[in-house]
Amino acid sequence: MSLLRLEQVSKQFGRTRVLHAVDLAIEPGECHAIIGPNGAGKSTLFHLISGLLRPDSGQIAFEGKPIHGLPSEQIARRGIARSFQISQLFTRLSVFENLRCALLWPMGYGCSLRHLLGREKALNARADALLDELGLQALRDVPAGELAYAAQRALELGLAIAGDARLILLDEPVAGMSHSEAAQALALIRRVTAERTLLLVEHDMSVVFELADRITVLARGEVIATDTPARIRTNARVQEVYLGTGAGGQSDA
Amino acid sequence: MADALLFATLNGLVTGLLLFMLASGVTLIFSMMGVLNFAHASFYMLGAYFAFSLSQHLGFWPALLLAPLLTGVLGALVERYGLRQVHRHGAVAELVFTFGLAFLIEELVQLFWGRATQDFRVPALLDFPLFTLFGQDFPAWRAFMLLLSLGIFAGLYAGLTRTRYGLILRAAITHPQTVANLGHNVPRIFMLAFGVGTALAGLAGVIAGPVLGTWPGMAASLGSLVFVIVVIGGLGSLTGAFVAALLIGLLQSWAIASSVGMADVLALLGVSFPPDHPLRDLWRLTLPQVAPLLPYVLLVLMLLLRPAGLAGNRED
Amino acid sequence: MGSRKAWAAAAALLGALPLLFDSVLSVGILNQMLIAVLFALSYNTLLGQGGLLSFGHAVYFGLGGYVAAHALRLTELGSIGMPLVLLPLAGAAGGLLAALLLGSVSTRRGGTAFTMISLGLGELLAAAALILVAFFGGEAGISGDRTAGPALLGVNFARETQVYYHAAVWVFLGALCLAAFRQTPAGRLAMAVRDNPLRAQCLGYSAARVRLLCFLVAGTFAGLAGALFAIHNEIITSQALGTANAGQVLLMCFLGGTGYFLGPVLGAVLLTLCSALLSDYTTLSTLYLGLLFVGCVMFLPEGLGGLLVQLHARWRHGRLGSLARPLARCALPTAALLLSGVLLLELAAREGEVLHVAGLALQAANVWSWLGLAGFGAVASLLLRRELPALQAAWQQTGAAHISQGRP
Amino acid sequence: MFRMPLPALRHLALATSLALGSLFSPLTLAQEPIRIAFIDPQSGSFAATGNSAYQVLTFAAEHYYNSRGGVLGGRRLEVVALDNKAAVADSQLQLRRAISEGMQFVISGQSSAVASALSTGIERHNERNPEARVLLLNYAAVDPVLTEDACSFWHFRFDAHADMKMAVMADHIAANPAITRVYVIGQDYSFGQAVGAAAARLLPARRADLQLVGNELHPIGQVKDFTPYISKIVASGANAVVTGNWGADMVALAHGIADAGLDLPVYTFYAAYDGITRTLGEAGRNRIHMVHNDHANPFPSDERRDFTRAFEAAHPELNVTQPRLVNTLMMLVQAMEAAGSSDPLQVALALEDSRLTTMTGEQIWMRPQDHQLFAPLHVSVHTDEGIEFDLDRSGWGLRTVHTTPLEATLTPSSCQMQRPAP
Repeated sequence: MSLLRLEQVSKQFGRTRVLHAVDLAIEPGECHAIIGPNGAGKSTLFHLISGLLRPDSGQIAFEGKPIHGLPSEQIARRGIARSFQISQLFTRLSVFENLRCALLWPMGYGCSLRHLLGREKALNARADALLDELGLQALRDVPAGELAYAAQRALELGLAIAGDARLILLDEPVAGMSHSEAAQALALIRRVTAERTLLLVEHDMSVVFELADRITVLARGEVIATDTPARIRTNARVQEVYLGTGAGGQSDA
Repeated sequence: MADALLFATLNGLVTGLLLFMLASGVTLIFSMMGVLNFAHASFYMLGAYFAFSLSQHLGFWPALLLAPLLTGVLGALVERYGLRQVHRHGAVAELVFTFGLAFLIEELVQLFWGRATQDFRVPALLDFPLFTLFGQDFPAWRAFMLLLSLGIFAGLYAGLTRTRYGLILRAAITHPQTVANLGHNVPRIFMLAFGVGTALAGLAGVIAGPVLGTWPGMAASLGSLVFVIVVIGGLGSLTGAFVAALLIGLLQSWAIASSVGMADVLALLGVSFPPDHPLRDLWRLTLPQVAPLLPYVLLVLMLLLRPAGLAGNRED
Repeated sequence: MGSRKAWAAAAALLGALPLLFDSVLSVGILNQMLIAVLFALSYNTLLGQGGLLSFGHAVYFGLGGYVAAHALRLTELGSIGMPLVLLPLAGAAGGLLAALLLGSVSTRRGGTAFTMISLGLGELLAAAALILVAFFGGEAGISGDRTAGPALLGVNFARETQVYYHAAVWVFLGALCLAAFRQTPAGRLAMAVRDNPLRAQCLGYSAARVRLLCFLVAGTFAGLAGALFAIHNEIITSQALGTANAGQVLLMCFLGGTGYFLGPVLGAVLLTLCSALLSDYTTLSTLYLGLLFVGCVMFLPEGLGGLLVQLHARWRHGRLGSLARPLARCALPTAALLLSGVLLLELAAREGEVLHVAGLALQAANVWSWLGLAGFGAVASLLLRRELPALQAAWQQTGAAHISQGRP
Repeated sequence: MFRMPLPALRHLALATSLALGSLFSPLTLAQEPIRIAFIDPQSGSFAATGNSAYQVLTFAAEHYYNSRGGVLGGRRLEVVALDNKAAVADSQLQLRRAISEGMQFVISGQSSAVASALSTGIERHNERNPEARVLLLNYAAVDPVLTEDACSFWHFRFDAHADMKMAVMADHIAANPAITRVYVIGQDYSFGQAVGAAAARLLPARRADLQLVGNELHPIGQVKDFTPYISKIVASGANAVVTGNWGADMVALAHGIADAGLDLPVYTFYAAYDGITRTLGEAGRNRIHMVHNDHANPFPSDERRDFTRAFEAAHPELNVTQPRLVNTLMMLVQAMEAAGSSDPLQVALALEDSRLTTMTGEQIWMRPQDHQLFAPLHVSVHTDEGIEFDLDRSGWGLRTVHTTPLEATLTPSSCQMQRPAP
């Protein structure tokens, strides 16, 4: 059974058709990348899966149960976490607080009024471990809004992987990073998502071809192909509608 | 009954259009700058007071022209030296700033003009009954208010759709970033919009001052109402504000003209209360009694049922 | 534990204050201060912690007060025998109930929508309070005798100081609870939702639920403060839930700084003192408060609390010294500018009176009085403009040093 | 306004010094002035009336007593204005200040909410602190309940309450056979509601063919445009309007009626002074009728004329708007002299059942049963003809057209007063 399955999902904004009859199946444990030119509908697809938007028609099922139409917090609780293309952080809270907030639900605290955060050793230890993992330990008490770009992206990624979500959606995790930063981030992604299923949107083709087990190509709101990286590289339709814009697909976006 | 309804409708229109003159300014400013100007009605008050003082020296008609100009200049200055400074601190600070400004303007007006209602009168030229119907005069001044507001609406509409500045304004409403990228001086456009918006409020004050009273409380009683209209109409929508302003003007007017009460409704349902029941105040309520509060009820209902407002597309 | 020491010091201060200021008036002012502090803290739970700007928070203060006043009255009439020390709980329950009823509709969305609903509900309730006489008691309000209930350990609350200590205990407990609330998962999530509701939702938290929870906490403690108000004054009228009261608490929080737990405390203390004492010197006290408010929003977005925190940080890093010189050079022109502004306003407020300042007789009818003051102010502002950049630069410099020390 | 001596010193003491707390303790020396706390709004929206009342009171104290050697064998009367911003909480605080500074008399009046708070506050204070009692002299708050169910031994009212005034108004209306249909409109709060209820009760009882054709309430200060209400008045076929409105609501209502060209008499309680008379101007001519206990045009007595002229010479921008303030002060001093002391209990006992001839030459009486003052009440009309004492320097003023003698204003009271043990 696929972990996530989209069937005939369509979405329009006014008269603009953004997604049309998209079918997609994500298998457990795989790293699945979605590529496509600007305006192909990649971000909209993520918003539909994570519940920030509702599909006009079609179905989305996670672990066999329909999730379309659920509010985003319900979807998150079922085990889908995501990152954003533009960092969405708790700007006035420290880096440590950001991560701790992300851990409250997965660790069963929810909106509790009975616990005092300072006394929850397990929670704090895990947040600190996460800090180490992200390489943000030195910036522990800096407000997230004051972080440099690369650190913000690292924290953004951290918020997505903090819980124990079974499916992680990453929206352009290395966009705007330098080569060395991107390499670090990549290693991190690989490390923390080793046991999990990953759905990725990325413009940087080197990243995509390095990480992805399978690739789906989206253009003008429609799925053109879903296949292994090797076969996508040679797919004639993909070449025609997509790779032409990316100059062989090897350059940075 | 028909006569009361006719007058209620006429009066509702006058009030509604007046409210729209204020609401249009708030909408314009909100669309451009994302600021809900709580102090907008205070500029309305300033318009009335400026016109009152000017008319004592220059006569009414020059004041009709000068007072809105003066108000607009003051508004532009407030934007330039006040709001722009606060903008950096975020939306809440901006809203709170205009809230404080409204308070401040009321205090200053009291300082300079005193606390009593001013003797601001309709100019002699228009101080006659236009027609008498069912024993009640319809003053010529009200007709003038009606015409002027319609004229302003038409002018605003034409200005926004036909002139170069209007086009830039409209573009800036929907795509402020793009307009800035095209090389337009967005801060100056903002200042201009704020000036025009407050000048409109000032004009509304000049024409309303003589009939609705020129007193330090005139802004407070109207300020929240204008806010309500802008929210009900849908934040940022001129058409929505127009419809909402007329709706509220007419609704209040009609509600006052009616004489329906809770007691009647309950009687229809066959329910009655003893006169010393704890809820006695509730079942004695009548529609005219609560008419001025209806906009707030409408606001709460609207935000619950259709949060974006009548014609709005912005969520926040 | 530094914070434990701070709480102990606060408790000691609360205990000592009425010994130092023991007249009926000073104890009365202290009492008002306590109530204002709790009210402002509850408001800042909403504004500073939850990011919810409300124009109708006085509703919960007022309703809590009314519940307490009714309990007081029923006790006086002998219908019930509620000890005074339990009344604040009744008020808190009233605030909670009202917040539950109204909050469930108003916290569905944050931002402007929330502010607008709070404004609408505030106006509605304030108007309804005058119309619905049975519960709100009309213009005369609801009054009761606080000494009527069963005495506690021989204390019958006839004396002001007894009422003060009673209020102090409750306010201390209330502040403790609100401080603790910031440390709970729910309280911390309120800050998260304030900063980024979208992200909070994608982490599995319902922003609306978190906001409601925050709102309920704020409403409960506003109700508690309202009950203390009713006990202190032995009467509550519809003014308590009016928009003026709601504006007052907003002013307190912004004055003190919404970003700090102690900010509203500072603002409440200052504002209570000002409004109690300022009106003795001038008829323009409300105008000055308005100017203070607008000035604070414009130039001190973090409030006085924020300023103090910044100063403290510079002091800790030994950088206050480099600020002293530019600060001193700005002080005189600033004082002169303020003085001329105040005198101009006072002059405008007094037709036909003579204002004696430093041997000069200023008069509203005299043009030279106006010109002289305006000129004085203009010179002061020119001087200030010359000196200000140095101060700003020094401030930035010392601040930057401080921040960079906080980072690796 | 530096109204009080040494405020700076006093408050520096409060704010900074710890030991100076004793400065607040009452001092009673033989030649110590008698300080009277005047707790009324001096700032904010209601300040105009409070300011002018304070000036009248101060002037009267100077004019009648201090310039003639003081009271009780040479003690000066000193009126201290304590700003309550028309708010209950601030009133309570100012009461505490008055108590702290040893003042024994409080004069207050604007807003029944404040009066009610002060009355209950003082009642409880006196009960708990018999050594430092305080007396409340209410010069203007007219909620009947203050001398009815909520009456207090320590509260004396020097104005006629709403029901008494409504009764006089009903007499006056009933005496005019041209009026058959009356429309009542008012602000939706205690006073407006009381006027409406009293009108509904009293008017039809006065004359069989007198009927109430409307009884409307509107939220206070919320109505932007009164025209819809005017339309209803027209539609009802009313030939007189009764309203308890005051302030901007009153002005707007009167202007609305004038603008609609209605030739109706309007019977009111608060349609003059502090700018309202000037603003009404022509719109109020022979239309606005007002019930009050003042009686100035034509001047009833030389004393009243002299006092008014002297006051207006000293305060060119003000009027003697509420001469009952002078009555209040005179009765207070008379009671002090009779008791031979400024002890509030003795003064209160002396005030009960006291009578006074006012500066207009009228007899007034303080009823002991409920501490309600009874005086002849007058109905005046807004006009510019035959006006010797105009208001707001406008040429317009109030001319007395009807007088109800003291005896006819007596109304029963439900007051069950708790009197202090002798």
